[in-house]
Amino acid sequence: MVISLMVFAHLKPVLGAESCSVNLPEGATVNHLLERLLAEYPALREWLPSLRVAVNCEYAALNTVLHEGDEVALIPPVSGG
Amino acid sequence: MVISLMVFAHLKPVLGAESCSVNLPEGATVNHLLERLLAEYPALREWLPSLRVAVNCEYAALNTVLHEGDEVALIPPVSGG
Amino acid sequence: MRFLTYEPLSPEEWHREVMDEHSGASVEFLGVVRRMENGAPIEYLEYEAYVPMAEALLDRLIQQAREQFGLSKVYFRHRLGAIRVGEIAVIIGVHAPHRAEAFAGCQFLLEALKRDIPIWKVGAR
Amino acid sequence: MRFLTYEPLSPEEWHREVMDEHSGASVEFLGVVRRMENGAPIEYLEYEAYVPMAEALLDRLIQQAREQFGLSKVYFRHRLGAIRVGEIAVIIGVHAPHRAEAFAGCQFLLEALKRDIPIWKVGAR
Repeated sequence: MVISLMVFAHLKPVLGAESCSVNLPEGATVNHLLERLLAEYPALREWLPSLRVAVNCEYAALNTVLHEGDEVALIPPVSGG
Repeated sequence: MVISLMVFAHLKPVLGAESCSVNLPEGATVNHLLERLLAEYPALREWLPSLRVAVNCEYAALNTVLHEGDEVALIPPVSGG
Repeated sequence: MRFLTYEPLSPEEWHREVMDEHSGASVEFLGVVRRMENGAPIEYLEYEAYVPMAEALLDRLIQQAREQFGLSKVYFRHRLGAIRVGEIAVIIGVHAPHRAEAFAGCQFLLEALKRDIPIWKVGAR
Repeated sequence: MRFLTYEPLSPEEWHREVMDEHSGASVEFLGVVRRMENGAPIEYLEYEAYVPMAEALLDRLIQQAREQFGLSKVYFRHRLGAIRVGEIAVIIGVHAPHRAEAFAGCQFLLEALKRDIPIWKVGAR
């Protein structure tokens, strides 16, 4: 299945893009996606402790199962206001 | 000595006036004044637990010594805002 | 009278105040007369004050709040006399470097008003 | 966009909101860009957001604040893009029956913004 990945703020240079498509096996979770991304972008590791992940505009747990077409966003610490 | 006494809000009907002069012996304290007023206006007693006294626009303790010309105010619970 | 007035209050004067460049937070409180007072509908609330004492205490209180919370500006107005439902009885506005001091400073002034400043609701009609 | 905008913010729209007759307290917070950012003078701060998620979270958050604090009105605007020193980045205004709920509701929204809403300062110049 294919999910779309979005990246914001200070994470953009880490992944070198604002968004991309990622091919994952059926049943893959948020955690599987992060492992895949860490293998490809080792610099992402230092962001992990403060990183949150949103699936379809909702914060999601690591064990959330992804589905075809999901919009997944990597959310670094927010700083609005 | 003579002090001037001011009364506010719901205390006005208790004393029947907004202000008056009170003659006190030299060395009289706020407490002496209150005793004098209680003797004259027994209805003041129910206000005592919540009453504060100001001398010359400052909240004052019961043992504050009064002086000729002092402006003393009886301050019932405030309710501004 | 600097802080008390018998005239209608509007926050416009406060809204025109420019913020200091080191202040990032502005907090404003408006207290407005409500329709229901002690369970019954009213048209007006009436306030009186021991004016010289209230003014002197407010002056000192505002100085204290400025120092304690690092407020760069403070606006404080309380109306006296008859105030109609929906009209403003009190305005407290503050500017501060950060949000925490701005909220704390504004609430400090409001709580001190409610506790210590000789102003009274003396009637409703 | 209901809560986010790339246009300059002004609290005037909020100031024109009439208060419900059962509300006696209005609290407004303005967050303004300060001259010093991380110890250095700046001219602008730049903000970006994950707009659809921020809008959805804000909508739910404001509903929650209305219920939890009994707020009769809530106004929330956050500006995105380049914001000059002295300009407003965020406005949060609330009306409530009493002062405690008004302050608590406004601060609840502000703290939730700072913690959860996907908006970022992405640069200063």
